[in-house]
Amino acid sequence: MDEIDASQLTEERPVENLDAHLKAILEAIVYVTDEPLSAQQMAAALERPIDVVKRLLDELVEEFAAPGHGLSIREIAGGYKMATKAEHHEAVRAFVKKLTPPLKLSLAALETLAVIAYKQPVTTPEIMDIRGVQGASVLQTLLDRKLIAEAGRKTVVGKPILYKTTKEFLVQFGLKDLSELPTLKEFEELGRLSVSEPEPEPQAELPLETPDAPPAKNA
Amino acid sequence: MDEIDASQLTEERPVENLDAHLKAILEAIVYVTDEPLSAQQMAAALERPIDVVKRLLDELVEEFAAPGHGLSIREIAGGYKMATKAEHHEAVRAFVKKLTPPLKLSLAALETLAVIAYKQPVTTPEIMDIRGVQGASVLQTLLDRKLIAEAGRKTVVGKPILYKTTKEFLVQFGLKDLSELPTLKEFEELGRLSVSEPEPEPQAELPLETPDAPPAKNA
Amino acid sequence: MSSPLNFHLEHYNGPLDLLLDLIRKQEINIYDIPIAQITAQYLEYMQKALEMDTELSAEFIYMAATLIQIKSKTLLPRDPALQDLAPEEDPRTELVNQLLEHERFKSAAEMLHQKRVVEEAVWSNPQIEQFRAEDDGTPGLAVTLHDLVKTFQGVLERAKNRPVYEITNEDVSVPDMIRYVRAIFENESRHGVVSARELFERQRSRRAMICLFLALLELVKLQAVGLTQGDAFGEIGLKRLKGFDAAFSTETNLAAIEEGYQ
Repeated sequence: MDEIDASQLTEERPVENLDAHLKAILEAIVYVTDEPLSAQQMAAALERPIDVVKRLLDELVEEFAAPGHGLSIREIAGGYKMATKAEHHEAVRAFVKKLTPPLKLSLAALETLAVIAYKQPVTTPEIMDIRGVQGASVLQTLLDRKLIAEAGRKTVVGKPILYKTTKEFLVQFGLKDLSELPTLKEFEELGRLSVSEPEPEPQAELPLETPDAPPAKNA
Repeated sequence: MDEIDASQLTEERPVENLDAHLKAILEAIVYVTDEPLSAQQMAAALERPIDVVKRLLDELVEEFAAPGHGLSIREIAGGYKMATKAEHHEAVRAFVKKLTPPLKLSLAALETLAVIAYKQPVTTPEIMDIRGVQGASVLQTLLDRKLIAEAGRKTVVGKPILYKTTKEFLVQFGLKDLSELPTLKEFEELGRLSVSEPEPEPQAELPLETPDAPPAKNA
Repeated sequence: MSSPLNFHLEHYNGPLDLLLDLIRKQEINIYDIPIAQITAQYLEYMQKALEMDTELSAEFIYMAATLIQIKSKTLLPRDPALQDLAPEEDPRTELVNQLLEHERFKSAAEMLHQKRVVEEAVWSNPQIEQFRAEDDGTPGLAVTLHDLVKTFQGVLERAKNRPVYEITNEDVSVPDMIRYVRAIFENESRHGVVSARELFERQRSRRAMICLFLALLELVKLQAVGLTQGDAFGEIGLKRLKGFDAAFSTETNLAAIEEGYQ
């Protein structure tokens, strides 16, 4: 192809290290971009000759094609994109499935769980009262995840079901027992102490690296 | 090239091909996953011997470390994680679309974090003692950013909450584990050196914040 | 006399920081601090801070007291006989240890800072979403214990600020509900959009809901409140309009409405 000819013409001996450096950068760029980028786009942005960029990209494509690699760089839509090789998709998918995802809760579920944790045992109407929101659907989610359990019935009209947190709840939040729950007072103290030490506005550089920042004034 | 099936490889360097296949899968997994996974986790999920998995991962780490690669596989927070190499940051930055906002921490927050990292598990009064400052507001910031977490209560009067650093802390600071932190003694030696050499050279500006303080009222 | 102080006072994260700066700037041997000199400089700093109207926290004052105490101890002559029996500890020792400890953590903080610099030059582009099965997509937040407390505190805060209308089932009227909506816009959501659904959900009786509905119609008619809808079939929101204040300027409007529903 033309590009190869062109690159051969301009080739010089000590280029090898430079090439390795540029190739590394190209690999990193193909990795970070989600949309396929063309050789032209990369060459222009890096201010390097298109033919060199093209040749190095093709080298990368070839290198990753080797069976020892699970990744590949493919030419798609006129650009280059990194992806896992199709032959390993099944293995990767099976692997991802086995990963236990961290405990994730919607805000509504978290609010309900928080109310139960601190007010237990507590009934649905009481929870709704505190949250100021109707709707008991999240209770089912929490029950399904075994974070809460029923704790008998309250002896008031209607005998509503009481809820409490479970052992699984303690495990998920790394608590030995419920007494380890931070109290609201402790939580508020964290905020109140802040009066003497306000969080700064973001911006400006640190005086860390300039220990002598502004010069001392003469008295 | 034909895919290699383990059952077909009765003799003639079967291990090598099997290894290449497993290594490819490991590369794909490290590429895909968003948080560092340990060799144990991968070995268990893939149902392969831990020592083989570990060896292949180490090979991958080494291979990507070569200057021709712009990617690296790093050991962070007890696991493996793929990322671009820091040395190419200038070239790569322009191509990163979804730039994650930098983790902005004030000097006070960094100091508090340092105290917790070295003294964990540690209570608020202990932290304030070392810093010589009343005020725990930065604790809330650190908790919000999930860099620290509660670690039970200390069995002393008042049962104060203990704090520890999290896995997120290791990830955010690129640490393999806590033992990778320099010892406090090493800092002491640094401090002693600074008596004779008081001016460490100034560093580049950083997107970190100023210490918690309003600007001077009178210059 | 030339002051070694950095008069960007706020640079100091507490008295230990200030003392360390004094010691390091003047290249003083930390194990042999000239306590009289340092105390004088420290007090000079406090004086300047007061002149500049900078608020000094209690720990600065406490440290001043500590310094003066150490200074007076060093000035007091010691009983030589007693000294032989029980050699007195250098009164500066505790402070020096505290300063050294503080300095170590300052260095540690700087080390952490440097590590962040490296991490901010590194990017990761995980593709796990492509491999997650559609069914196990559990949207939500990965939560910690801290999130739990914070959330509970938020719920209580919200409950505290919620206008409480103890409306007994039979008494509630349309004007009651108009006053209720007015209170919400005056307290809870001055400029924001209030979810109509949530408002209805707060009602505890059928009658209250009907009255709320009629009240909203009246308010829309008076152009006190407008209805919004983000997209087709989306949530209906309530918004305060320009006519809001005018509509409530007199009680006559309410009285008229009340009459209408008698």
